[in-house]
Amino acid sequence: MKLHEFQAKNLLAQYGIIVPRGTLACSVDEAGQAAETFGGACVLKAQVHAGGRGKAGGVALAQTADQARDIARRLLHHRLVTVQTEEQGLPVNSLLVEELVPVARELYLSLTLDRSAGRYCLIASAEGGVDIEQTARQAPERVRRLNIDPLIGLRSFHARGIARFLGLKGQLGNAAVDLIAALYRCFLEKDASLLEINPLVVSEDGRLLAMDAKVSIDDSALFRQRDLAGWKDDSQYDPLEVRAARSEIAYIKMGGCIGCLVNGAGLAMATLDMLTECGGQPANFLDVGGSADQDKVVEAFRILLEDPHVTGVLVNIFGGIMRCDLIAESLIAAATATSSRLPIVVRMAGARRDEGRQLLENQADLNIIWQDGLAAAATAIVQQLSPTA
Amino acid sequence: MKLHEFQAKNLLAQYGIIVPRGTLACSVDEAGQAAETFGGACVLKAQVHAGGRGKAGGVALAQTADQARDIARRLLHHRLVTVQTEEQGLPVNSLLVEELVPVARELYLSLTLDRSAGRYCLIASAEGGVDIEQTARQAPERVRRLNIDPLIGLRSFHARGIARFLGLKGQLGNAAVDLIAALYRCFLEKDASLLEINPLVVSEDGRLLAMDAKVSIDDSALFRQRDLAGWKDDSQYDPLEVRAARSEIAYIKMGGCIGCLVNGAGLAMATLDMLTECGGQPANFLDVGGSADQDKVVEAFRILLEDPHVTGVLVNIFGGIMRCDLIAESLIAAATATSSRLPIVVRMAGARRDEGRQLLENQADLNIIWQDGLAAAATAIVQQLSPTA
Amino acid sequence: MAILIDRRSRIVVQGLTGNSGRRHGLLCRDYGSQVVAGVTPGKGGTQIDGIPVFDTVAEAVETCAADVSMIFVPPSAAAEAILEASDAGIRLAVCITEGVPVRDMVLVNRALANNPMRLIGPNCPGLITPGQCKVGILPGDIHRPGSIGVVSRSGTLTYEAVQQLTDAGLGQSTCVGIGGDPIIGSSFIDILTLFNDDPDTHGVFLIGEIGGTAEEQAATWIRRHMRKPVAAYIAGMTAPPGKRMGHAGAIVSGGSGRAKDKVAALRDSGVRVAESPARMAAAMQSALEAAGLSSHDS
Amino acid sequence: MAILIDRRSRIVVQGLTGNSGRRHGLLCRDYGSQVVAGVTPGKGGTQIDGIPVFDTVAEAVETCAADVSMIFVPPSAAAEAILEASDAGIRLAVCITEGVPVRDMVLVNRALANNPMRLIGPNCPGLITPGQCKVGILPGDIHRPGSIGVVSRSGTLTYEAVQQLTDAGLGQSTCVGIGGDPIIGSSFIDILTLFNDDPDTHGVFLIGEIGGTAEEQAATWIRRHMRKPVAAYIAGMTAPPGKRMGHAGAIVSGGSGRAKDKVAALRDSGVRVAESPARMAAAMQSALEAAGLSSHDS
Repeated sequence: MKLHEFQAKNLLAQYGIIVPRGTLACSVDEAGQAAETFGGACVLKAQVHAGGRGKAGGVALAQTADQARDIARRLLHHRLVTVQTEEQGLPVNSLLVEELVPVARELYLSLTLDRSAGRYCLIASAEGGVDIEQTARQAPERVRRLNIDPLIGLRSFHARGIARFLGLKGQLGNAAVDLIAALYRCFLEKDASLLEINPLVVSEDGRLLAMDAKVSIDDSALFRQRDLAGWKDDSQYDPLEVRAARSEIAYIKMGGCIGCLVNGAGLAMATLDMLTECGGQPANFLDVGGSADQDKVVEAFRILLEDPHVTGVLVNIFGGIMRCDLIAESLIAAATATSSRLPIVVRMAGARRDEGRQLLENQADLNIIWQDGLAAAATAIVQQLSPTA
Repeated sequence: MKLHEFQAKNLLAQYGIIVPRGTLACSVDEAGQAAETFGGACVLKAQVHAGGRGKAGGVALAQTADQARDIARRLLHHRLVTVQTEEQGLPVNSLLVEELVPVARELYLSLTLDRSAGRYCLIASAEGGVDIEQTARQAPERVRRLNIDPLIGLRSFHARGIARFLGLKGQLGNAAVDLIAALYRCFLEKDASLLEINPLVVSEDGRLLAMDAKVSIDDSALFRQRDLAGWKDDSQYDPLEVRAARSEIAYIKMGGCIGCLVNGAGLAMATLDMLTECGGQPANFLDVGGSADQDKVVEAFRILLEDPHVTGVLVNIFGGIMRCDLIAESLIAAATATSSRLPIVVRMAGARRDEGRQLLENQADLNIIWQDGLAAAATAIVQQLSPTA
Repeated sequence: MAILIDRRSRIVVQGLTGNSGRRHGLLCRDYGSQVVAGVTPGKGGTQIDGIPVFDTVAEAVETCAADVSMIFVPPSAAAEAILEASDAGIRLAVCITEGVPVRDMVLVNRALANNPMRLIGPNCPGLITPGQCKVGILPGDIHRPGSIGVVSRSGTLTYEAVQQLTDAGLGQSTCVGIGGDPIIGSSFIDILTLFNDDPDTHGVFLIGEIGGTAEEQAATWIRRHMRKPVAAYIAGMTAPPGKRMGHAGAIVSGGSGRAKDKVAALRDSGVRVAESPARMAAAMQSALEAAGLSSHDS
Repeated sequence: MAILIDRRSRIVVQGLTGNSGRRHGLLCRDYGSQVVAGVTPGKGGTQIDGIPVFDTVAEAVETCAADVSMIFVPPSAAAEAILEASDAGIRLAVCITEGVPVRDMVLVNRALANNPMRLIGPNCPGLITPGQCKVGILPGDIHRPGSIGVVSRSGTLTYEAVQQLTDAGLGQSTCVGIGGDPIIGSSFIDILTLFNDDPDTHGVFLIGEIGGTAEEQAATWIRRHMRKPVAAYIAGMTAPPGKRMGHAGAIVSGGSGRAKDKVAALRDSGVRVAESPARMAAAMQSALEAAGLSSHDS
């Protein structure tokens, strides 16, 4: 789960990390008022769940409150398209209005998981404000990675080594040691999966500030991070993804016209691959999960059909925990309930496949086409939808 | 550093462990008033730093407030001698007056260090209220020891295993799991070196209570346990030991007549052994430590002479960090300052031994006898003090 | 022979009294596995369809000589369940639970270093030695005893592969679902090592997916150490970057974890990689033939 | 040869800028040790009498190729200093600091399991290979190169023993003060193992004291493994039970840790135990003679 920049900075500030003074503005008036508290000179930052805001015009400087209002008028309640968003962009519902901090140096600092090592990992670079992966590719010696032993934790000596690598000495070095300790404490206590400060800046007046901050929380830990779970901003997600998540259905919109309903994440990915190979364009990734009951399958089907681009459906079920006959019943219920007349190619294998097939073939009034193999099913739905069909 | 029972119980109660209701009484009146709050029926427990209070009469039951007053009169401001105290006993400055709790079962639970394993260790037994070491000798299968991996900590599953070993099931089992978790948290957070509940009782009304509690805090950790450090009760220590501790001198009164002043704990023990082998009786163990300056040596010498039993002094110094000439100067200053005319046998070796000897031999007016070897020095002081000398 | 489990394995189910634990505990027993005990704190002394339930794993080990644990507990209790299994002397723990917090697994991962217990999962379908023993939620009836080892990060996609193998006459020695989480107990390499040393495994089918670099590491290991033919399929060629595809670990991020890189690494190591999920068995047959082995069980 | 340190050892002093660190750092250098660096957070870039000071041990290792650390930091910082040394790739850390909290050492002890760094101490005088290298606070001038290994929980009592050995013509290969705390990095057995394998050590003198069971464990090990004569002295025959005799670890409690039990265990293992601290060298000579070895250096 991603946090907005203003949420991330609130969190960091709770741990004693210095962030620029700022106010959240949800209207042009609020933006203007916030700018006035800084004497007019401020930066306005669109709060969306995507990077690349700067180049996309989502971060803008104002010298006066009126300029701030103009910028707010341009950004608020519009959608911002950046290199990291889908083409329709993300809605800008609020702006973070911050004081201007004259910057002497820009650095990079983050904590995340090193999957290979099975440990958390601190990443630091004296090249801040740019993409860390790019720095790692172009100048790997400028990036320091430090894996953290959970027995020992991230200690002052580690932090001192990092401060030195960043060229921070004396008071700034001490500030960096404190900041790194706070960052690690925050990371652990909040079950973060990413905590990135980019850029971490040395201001001209010699302070160390988190100028931008990106925080993601481990979805699996939200049950014990209820406060943070409440910070989720559904406006930043596709409404169908939000709806699916409520039913614990993994759904991702893909842009094509073939709706997919699969059980299992791996099989669902493989189904998309298969469809693409056959010349089809999947409308979505959809994994109903391993223990889907009828309600869940019906809801999955409804979600899939809510996508206006969907002109046909491919169902691929491998019955293991799930029984094919029950899935078939659910599909019939869903197709009936939605009055869908779209072609539905169904491929099922595993537990009670034959019973499932029987049930489906009894439904002559629904446009259900049975196929035995994965390739045949993918081919069938593509053919159904092709202009020459 | 030992805590009194009432302090230990306060601490446990802070962690949610149930203890009998009780009040500390420092006077006969307070004891009577406390008894009245329990309707007269209560137990009065002398607060001294020693076990074996029960058999020594330091724990007594009262049925009425008047009886409580009588008991308080007998105990308060007297010294209590138990099997664990020196023969002069310890002063009883306060009584813990507690409600009577009808007991169904008595158990044993403690946390301490397993030196061999280098880990903390939980010890449990269904035989409570008796000496655990005796149980361990006589019926080792009735004692369970559990070493704790600091990475993993003491977990619920450990606690459940212990509860089962103690025969605590259902609600009592759950209470035991909670209590063990609280005990471990307390142990770690307070830098305890011993945390013993003996007996841990199941009351007739089905509660799990710490009926008696013994807590020691790691002396080396008192710098970060300042609150607890303030709980130290100097009245329970020999005044000379208290005074020595203030100067970071390790001093233990032994009862004999030969005062000993040594640098280094091992050498000091060896000196006592040597003296005893030669028929002498050491008055004390005294280690001035490795970096003793003149003030410290003078203070050590004064402390040693404060013991009225001391009729002669053995000084054994191996100069390593310490220089013998400086020690000699300190000794001369100390002997002069205290106007001591007691015989002082000095043995020195190591750094600047000859210079030290020279200094001492120049002090004809002090009763200082130089000896070269450890055996010779011990023999010399014993001879000086023997009736036939 | 087989790896990890066989008909002698004695299974304790942590969480046997829960819905899934009960259901799959009994299904495993129906398959022929020796399900000797269950563990649910507070339910000790009860039983589930004749299987005794204990309060702690230690009791199940003492009383029933359990050596394998199948874990079906809520995500918040999974890490402790794994540590308990290890503490009780369990040899192999299989954690089916999905949604275990990463922080908990970082600790478990550290605790299991230099520890004799092997962990499979979490967020995995478990494993099966066809005809002998099943520990997990895999459908038993699609499997046939044979000589192909299967190792996979996925669930139903593995069943798809197994069905294809079985249909092609290729039985399985053991099939292991290692799990779809970012931190798992046993890696591809751990399981490949076991298959490499198992005389009854003649070839291995590996099912990977986007996210992480476990497949690339496996490829390196295969090049250096693997003495048996390996075929593979990697799911997620068409997955968009930055999206978590169902599994917690299935995400392409920052140019890392892409399917095409995994495919390339495996091919560089001589692994036959199926182009399509419909051709997994074919890839396995091709790998066996290239190694001069029969492409179906004798 | 010798154990642990020799003239090639390159020493970094953690806490070089403190009073004790400075004093003993320079004394070690005067003795001939290569004291190549100091570490004090915040003092990086300065120097002490020509010895460069760094902010971290890692820098001292990188810049000066330090491989041994001598730790003179306050008790509250000792555990972290030890962990830092380990993290920086130091081979041998010698922690002189007295008064390290036990809880900190429980963690350090766990962290150093399966870790290549060896720790001596804390609360120890350090070690010396006479004529080559001294790391610690031992007085150099009483030592003579030779073939007796010395291992001790004590400080000045060790000097007493060494003086006797030197006076008796018995030089020392290496003398190691392992420290007087309840939890220490290297045990008697660790050091005895090294002496056992060191061709230049012909016999070992062991100095124990009351508290714990390290001497009893050493006795068992000696009986099973030691190929060289061992003599010993145990301090505290007359120590009263329940009293902490100066060292944090020197306490007889609950019938455990008594000197007489330690003496008996060592004697049962064939160790010559000196009756009196005045006869430590004599016991060593007797042990050497019983083993058919010369009772003084050639």
